[in-house]
Amino acid sequence: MAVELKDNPKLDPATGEYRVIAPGQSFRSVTEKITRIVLTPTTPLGWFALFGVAGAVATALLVAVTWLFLVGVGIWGITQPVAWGFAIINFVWWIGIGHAGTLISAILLLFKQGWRNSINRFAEAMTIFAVVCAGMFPLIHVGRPWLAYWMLPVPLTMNVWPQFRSPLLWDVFAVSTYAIISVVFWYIGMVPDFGTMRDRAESKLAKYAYGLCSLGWRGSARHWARYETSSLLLAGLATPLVLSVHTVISFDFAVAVLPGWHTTIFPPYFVAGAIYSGFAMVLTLAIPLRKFYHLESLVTERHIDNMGKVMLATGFIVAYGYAMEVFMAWYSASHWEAFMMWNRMFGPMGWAYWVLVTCNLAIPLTTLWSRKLRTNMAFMFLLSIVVNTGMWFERFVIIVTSLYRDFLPSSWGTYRATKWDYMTYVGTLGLFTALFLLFVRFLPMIPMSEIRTMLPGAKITPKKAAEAGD
Amino acid sequence: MAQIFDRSSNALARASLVLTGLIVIALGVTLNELQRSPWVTRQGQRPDQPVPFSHKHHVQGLGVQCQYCHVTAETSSYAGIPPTKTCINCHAQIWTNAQLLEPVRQSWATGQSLPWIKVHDLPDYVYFSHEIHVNKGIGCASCHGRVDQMPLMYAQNTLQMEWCLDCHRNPAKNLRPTSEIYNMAWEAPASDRPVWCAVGDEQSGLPTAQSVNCVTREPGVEVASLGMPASGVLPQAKYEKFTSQDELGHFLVDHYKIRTPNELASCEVCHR
Amino acid sequence: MAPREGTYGLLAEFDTPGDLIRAAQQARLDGWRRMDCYTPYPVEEVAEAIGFHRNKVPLVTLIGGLMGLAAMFLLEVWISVWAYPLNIGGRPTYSWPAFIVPAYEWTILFAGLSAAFGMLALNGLPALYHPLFNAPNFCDGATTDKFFLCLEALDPKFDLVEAKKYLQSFQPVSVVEVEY
Amino acid sequence: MSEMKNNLVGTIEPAPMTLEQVREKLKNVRGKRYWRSVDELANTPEFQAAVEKEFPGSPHGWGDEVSRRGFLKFMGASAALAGLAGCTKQPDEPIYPYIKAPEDLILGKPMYFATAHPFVTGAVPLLVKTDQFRPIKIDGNPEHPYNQGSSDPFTQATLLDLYDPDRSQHVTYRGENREWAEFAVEFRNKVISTKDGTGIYFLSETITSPTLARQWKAVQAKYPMATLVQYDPAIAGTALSNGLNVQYDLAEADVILSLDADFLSGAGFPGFHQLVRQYAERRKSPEKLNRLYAIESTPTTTGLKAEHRLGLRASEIPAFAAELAKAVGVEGIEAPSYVWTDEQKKFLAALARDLKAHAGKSVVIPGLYQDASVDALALVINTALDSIGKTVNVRNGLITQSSQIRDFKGLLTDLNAGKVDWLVILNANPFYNAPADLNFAAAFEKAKITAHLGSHMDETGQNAQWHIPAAHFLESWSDARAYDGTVSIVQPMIDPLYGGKTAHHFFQALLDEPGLSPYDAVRETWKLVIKGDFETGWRKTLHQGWVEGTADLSDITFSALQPGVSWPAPAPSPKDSLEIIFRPDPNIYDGRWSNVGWLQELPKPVTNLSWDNAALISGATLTKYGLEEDDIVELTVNGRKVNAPVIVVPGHPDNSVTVHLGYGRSFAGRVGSGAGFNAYLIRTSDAPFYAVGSMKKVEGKWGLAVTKSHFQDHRPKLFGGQGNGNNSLEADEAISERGIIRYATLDEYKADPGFANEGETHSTTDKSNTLFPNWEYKDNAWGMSIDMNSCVGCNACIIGCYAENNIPVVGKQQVRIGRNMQWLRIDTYFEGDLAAPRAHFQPMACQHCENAPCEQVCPVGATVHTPEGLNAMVYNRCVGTRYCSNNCPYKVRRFNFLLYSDFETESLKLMRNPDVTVRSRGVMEKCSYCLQRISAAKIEADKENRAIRDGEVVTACQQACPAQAISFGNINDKQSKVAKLQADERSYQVLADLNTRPRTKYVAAVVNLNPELQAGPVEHPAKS
Repeated sequence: MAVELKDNPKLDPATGEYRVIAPGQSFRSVTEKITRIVLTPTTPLGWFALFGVAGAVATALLVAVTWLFLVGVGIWGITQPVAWGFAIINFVWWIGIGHAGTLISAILLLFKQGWRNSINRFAEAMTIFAVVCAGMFPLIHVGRPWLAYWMLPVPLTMNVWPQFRSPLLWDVFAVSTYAIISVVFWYIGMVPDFGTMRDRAESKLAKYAYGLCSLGWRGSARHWARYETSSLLLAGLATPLVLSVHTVISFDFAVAVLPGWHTTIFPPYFVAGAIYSGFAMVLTLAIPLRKFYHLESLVTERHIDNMGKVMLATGFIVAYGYAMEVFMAWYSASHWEAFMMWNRMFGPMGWAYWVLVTCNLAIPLTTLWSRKLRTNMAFMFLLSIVVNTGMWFERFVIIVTSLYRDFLPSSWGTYRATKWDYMTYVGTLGLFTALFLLFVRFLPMIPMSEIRTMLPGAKITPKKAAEAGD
Repeated sequence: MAQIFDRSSNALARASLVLTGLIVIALGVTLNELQRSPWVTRQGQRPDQPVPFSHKHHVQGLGVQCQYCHVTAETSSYAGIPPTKTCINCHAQIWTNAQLLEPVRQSWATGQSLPWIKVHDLPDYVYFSHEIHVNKGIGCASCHGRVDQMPLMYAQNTLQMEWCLDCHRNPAKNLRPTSEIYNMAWEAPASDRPVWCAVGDEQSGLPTAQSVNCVTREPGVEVASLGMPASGVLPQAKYEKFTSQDELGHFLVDHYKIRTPNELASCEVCHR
Repeated sequence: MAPREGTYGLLAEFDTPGDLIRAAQQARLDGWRRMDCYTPYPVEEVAEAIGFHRNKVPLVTLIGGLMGLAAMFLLEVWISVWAYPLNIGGRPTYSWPAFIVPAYEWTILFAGLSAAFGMLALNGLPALYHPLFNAPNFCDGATTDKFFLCLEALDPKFDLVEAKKYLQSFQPVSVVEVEY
Repeated sequence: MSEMKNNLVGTIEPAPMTLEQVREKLKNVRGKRYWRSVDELANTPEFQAAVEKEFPGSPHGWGDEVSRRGFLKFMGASAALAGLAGCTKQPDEPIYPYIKAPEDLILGKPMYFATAHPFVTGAVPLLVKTDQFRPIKIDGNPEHPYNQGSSDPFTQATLLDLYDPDRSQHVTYRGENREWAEFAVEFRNKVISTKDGTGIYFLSETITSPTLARQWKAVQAKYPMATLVQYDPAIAGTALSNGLNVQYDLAEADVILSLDADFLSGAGFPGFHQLVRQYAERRKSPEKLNRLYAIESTPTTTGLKAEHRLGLRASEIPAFAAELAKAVGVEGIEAPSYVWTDEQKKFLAALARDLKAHAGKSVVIPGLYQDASVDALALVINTALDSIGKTVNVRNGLITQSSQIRDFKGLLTDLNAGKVDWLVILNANPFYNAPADLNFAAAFEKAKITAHLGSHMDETGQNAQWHIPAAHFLESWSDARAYDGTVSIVQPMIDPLYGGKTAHHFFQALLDEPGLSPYDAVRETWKLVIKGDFETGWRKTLHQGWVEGTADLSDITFSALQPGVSWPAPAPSPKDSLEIIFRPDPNIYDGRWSNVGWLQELPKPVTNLSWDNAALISGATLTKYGLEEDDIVELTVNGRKVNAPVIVVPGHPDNSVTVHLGYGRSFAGRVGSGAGFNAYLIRTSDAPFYAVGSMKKVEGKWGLAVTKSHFQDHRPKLFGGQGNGNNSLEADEAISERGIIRYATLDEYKADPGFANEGETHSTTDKSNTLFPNWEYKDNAWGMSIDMNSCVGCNACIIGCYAENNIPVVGKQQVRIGRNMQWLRIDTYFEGDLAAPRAHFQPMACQHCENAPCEQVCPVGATVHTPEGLNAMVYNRCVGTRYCSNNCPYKVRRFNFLLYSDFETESLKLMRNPDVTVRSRGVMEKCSYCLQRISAAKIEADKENRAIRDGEVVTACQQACPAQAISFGNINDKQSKVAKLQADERSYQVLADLNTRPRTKYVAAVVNLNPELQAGPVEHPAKS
């Protein structure tokens, strides 16, 4: 530590912590740095290359979904008794990922965690794109997707309405609300920056485009005041919302009678898991980004470090969840539970359980203690991938290994995914990446107005203020 | 350079916001109307039939009874489309060489069915039974309209689920004495058009028509019962007078043993 | 509204938020009311300096939230109890515990939308055209690193010459006249 | 569903085309136009091919079929989406009225006609439901004394056989279409020219029709040299085919011994319907329990139902029978010397004691597929036990006495000697199923002219010069004898779909009035028998379904029954030699039904194998040969080889392999061709039932479709297991842990009659201990009761359900991944050591839970409860989230993952039950308690303003069940049969502790063990 202090300018001598923003940044330099990425007329080749790949993969999704609509969900591996497969796994996984964005932008805002400012914009973007990917699945996984609108309370000539006792219907409302609020929050957050872009843009088109988006923002003090209240309120609303969304999704399982689903620990355990995987995904995105666009001064080791800490914490909550399931299997003295747990660990699909234990607990919860590793970019990047994998398998274990051996041994079966399952899943990854690339190309990926508040220039020396007082 | 947008843009911006809202609403309204429109339901449309058969002429003009052609209405779920023979019965004698009837004679000669187009066409997953409706006091006209006034056949009603439910949830408003089922001109009772009904002693196990008797003229010295042969008429004392569909409807619901709205609106009643 | 003519106000430019706040506070002490400050990021003290303390956004949000709650819960009850009561797995038609979740979601949805759009409406946005954008130095600075104080012509105390002098007294970077 | 409106015609030759090209074609069209052009496109062969390539189909029969119909699934989607665009706007639908309406036809109301299913082991009297004169449901004739309304899988499935789209449709000569008349004339003239019929040979299936027999006699009289050979691979060489007809009356039998007799598992055993009914009747109440012993060479439902079962290799059974005869005190019996294990000795002793103890009230039933000595020994034992005339009657044969194998060999000799001018094959398929050693194909070449009458252009039809399509029994007049001798008139329900002919036509063609129709011929026959005015009597006969006074077959005395005569039982084959046992398939019998999708897809009893046959072996044998399940082995019987997949069957004797006949067809049709392997290839005329052979592993896996997982229980004690891998994991769970199967021994039952519900808390849930008050069901409350003691797991109910509810066949590939659509399945659990298990059969369909978990989770309310407590599934509301299935503890819901229902094949449309929606793709379905039948009854009752009577509503499964194990009715009516049964203290609900409150209750079994043989600890009813 002491050693670091001497030779490491990145550390803040006052706290010994990494700095949130590297020294020597001014309002203008920050603004330049961020706007240049977007306003530069020349797009880096790397961007095109990556976008090409992502686009191609996204097309696979298009093909898979077209075929799905034409032939039916039978092209997937789902069967009796495992009637839910990849589609729902991916749905839960993506929604989970989305949560970190909202958490960073909303909850950390409420907790006045200044360091969040540099990462919350693209964390939110990530949320939205994740929700896009997630929201797709409930629609396409139904047997007759062209009738999915029956899940909305609209007056039809049938006089029949949705059935509000079904957790799936709760999902419809939770996820749609989540999507809408996230987009609004994201956009409102960008309005002042659109103003900046408008004023910095050279090309007429850009001026118009950003001008329209900025709604004519001019930074009036009164506007700022209302703006701040509104952001706080949105944050205050988004927080219970984000908690409720994964809670509701956990209800899909917790409300069912199935052993392995029917458990009260799901809500907290799902939410924690969501944040866990979400932060992992933020890292997956942030680490290459800061490198590629030379944003090390704005997205510093401090951010990576903190996110590592959050992951450590949520990781332990998840661990607690797993532990509780095992404990309850024994303590409840319910044969259903006991068998479910045995089957999960040692049944024909036990391997999946051990994959998730390795990826979610064994690796991260042992390594994340060390700050050296937490601030080692390469390691954290790999770790984030590992955790995302682990969290995907968590959902696989919950859904598949609970379903394939349930109450009546006579109806036990198995599950094998088809190429269409994989295409659909990988396809969403492509879609996500493509959307994200578009975002970094055309929108300010770091909230300038918020960064400014953290610059030394923003300090108002009390002395001067006092003078003004009299 | 300064200003990017012209003065008018503020007004424009606000206007466009309002407009968007309006468009969304308009869209909703349109769709809602569309799903009930004749374009979807075929309500009131007269498809081209092989023969321009006129119910008006046959029923009103010649007084042919419904059952003469639709034989199984009372005994089966399916009311029955008359075989060519039914046409020929008369048209072997009259209009024997009318051009209009050529297809009928063709059919009779060749043994090829007349390809009528269904006017009242329910989806295949809907199981409608004429017999139970007809036996429980729903008149032909209640669903098919004044067929006796239709030169060319068309659907009077939408036949959409909401329309069915409308009655299944409150049958009283459409019930009529079983004796009046085929009476196209039947109108709900009113103070100037009362109906008298009486209930027989033995009700259960008897077909509805025999357990309840209704007449449209004061039952007294000379009774004109439309329901049953005069012999079956019950003592005058037992008759109750009704002057509104509501009263009559509820009386009939009770004595025709119509199932409760809850039962009638249950899914399995029509879908299997 | 018919486009106004003439002077909108005087715009003074400062380099630091501190200077702006001092100026603003002073101006308010001196009885100026129709004025506004422009900063590239939220500076609470500025709003206070010009005496803007409370706003209606929270109220709007509350109303919105309550509307959402009521709307959804009533819809659910109407549908399940009145519109088409069905025996769903032996559960009572009025299964209120199940109805809570969608109602909860709509509370947040409506509240959130009110918070966002209420704020914009109260701010009178969108306002793509604004006289201030005529000021040559405004666009470059106001959204980047400059801090502005604007005395508006509508203020009864406003007199072009006086006001200009008055603003000069705060040693701003510049003072410019803004046309409508 | 709107897809139902779509018709596509014809199947076109596929030509290559990639999906890219398809997309290319569709590039510039959008919205409704897009879907329309998809339709058009879907008609093009290229497209079909493309879909076929993309679609995950199987390499086998129906799998290909499904993928061939892939483009139809496409259609499904497109049509549905087009429908969406127009808010389910319907296209114009035409109505085609009659020209002259038939008498007494009420459109929309079914009509019922009595007839009979002529079957080689005895006809099954039927009452057939027709809609507009289309047969749509086959059931037993409830009036008939023999089967009293019950039926069996074969009989039920003959309906699909009638509408099989692959039936041959033209008279052909060397492949060209001809007319029947041409053949008839040529045939007749030729025969006349022979004067005495020299060189005229008939090879026929077993003749069971008295009229046909009469006609043949007439032919013989006219042409003495004409020869008739009967050959039925399934019964050739059995006592049955030798004309011996011993009948058993189980109603009075306290102790029953089956010597390899599989009399409980299907119509393959003569008298099945009656035997099951009598057996099951005695199982209904513990007071009059009978006791069943089974000694069998391959596990069957009979053996698994038995109180005590002894698995012996087929060749050991005659010797064991001899030992038994000695043990019960028959003099002069010589048993071949053989080393019996202590267990076997113990069994023998106890068995003999028990039989003697119940002399006069016991039955010994010999197996159809055993050595002749077993039949004789059984008779001797029955005589010794003084059962003859009481529980055993020896009667005249059902069928003309002949030794089919001997006759068939004779035919081959004549063929090879070139004596055969005309070989006319009547409904037989020797090319496929003749004994392998006789080399029929070669001999066949030597016949000058060959003609084949058959329902399909099968292996024989391919080779015969003439092929004449055969009429289905529902298409033609005939008559047939039931097991008890009663003659039923086989009357047609429908005109021959493809102008089919019957054997009657052939024989009649040679007689004086060649034109005489089978109808007249049949009347001829019975003119003499029917008393009184013939027309009245005839009408009565047709109406009731049988000819009065034909029941009593005079008893005959079997001279050989004198005690003291010795019966040489052959010596068993060496213990370590491998025996191969041949049995007709429980589903498709000798192969005649291999193109019937229902039977192919039906999981076979005991093995739960569908779409294939396999080499059934014991676990020990599997290990001995170092095999794994689904491995392919080469079976060899003196030089002849066939490759077969292996599968382990609990309780199978070691060193013994069972193979089922009837598979490996090459010209069965779209369903049957290519399924399974042809066991006839190693079956020889001298050893038709079992032979010594060898087995060796060959490369590859077969890919069997088994509908039930079977794992061994290797769990350590800690996790509730036995540790040893001897038990079935499923059974250990179901019986000892989960209380899904509950039963007791007679003693336990006497000690604690309420054993089935001990510790049960929820079965009587009241308002006090549930969050939500229970819903009230005032008027009718439908419920079902299933007697686990009676159910013999014969599968009749499943096929009945298929026919009643328009259930689609999905194909092997889909079954393999667990997507079979049967609404009703029979769960089989093997309890205890898998080497000698006790099995439990549990019919499992929707339980119609009052607190249905499925309903609560459906987001669109597509599955709801009706006021009468049915768990209704509203197909047209279903969007297909499949959540209900996930949340169903019984996993009885079935999902249309693809467009399974065939909306294309015209002949199948004729078969559908018009009262049940044909489900389309993306829709959940399940047992509805035959809602359509309930509705019909309700309408009738409401018209008469009365309550529905008990027994007025009968579900399809209940109707088919030969054991009468299923009861259905209104549980609110305390007098109803079902209410009484549900009130029985042995009645329990499966998974009652979930408080789903199922409407279906099971009556726990009680087994009547022989105290001497209380082998192994018998599991006690489970704690829940």
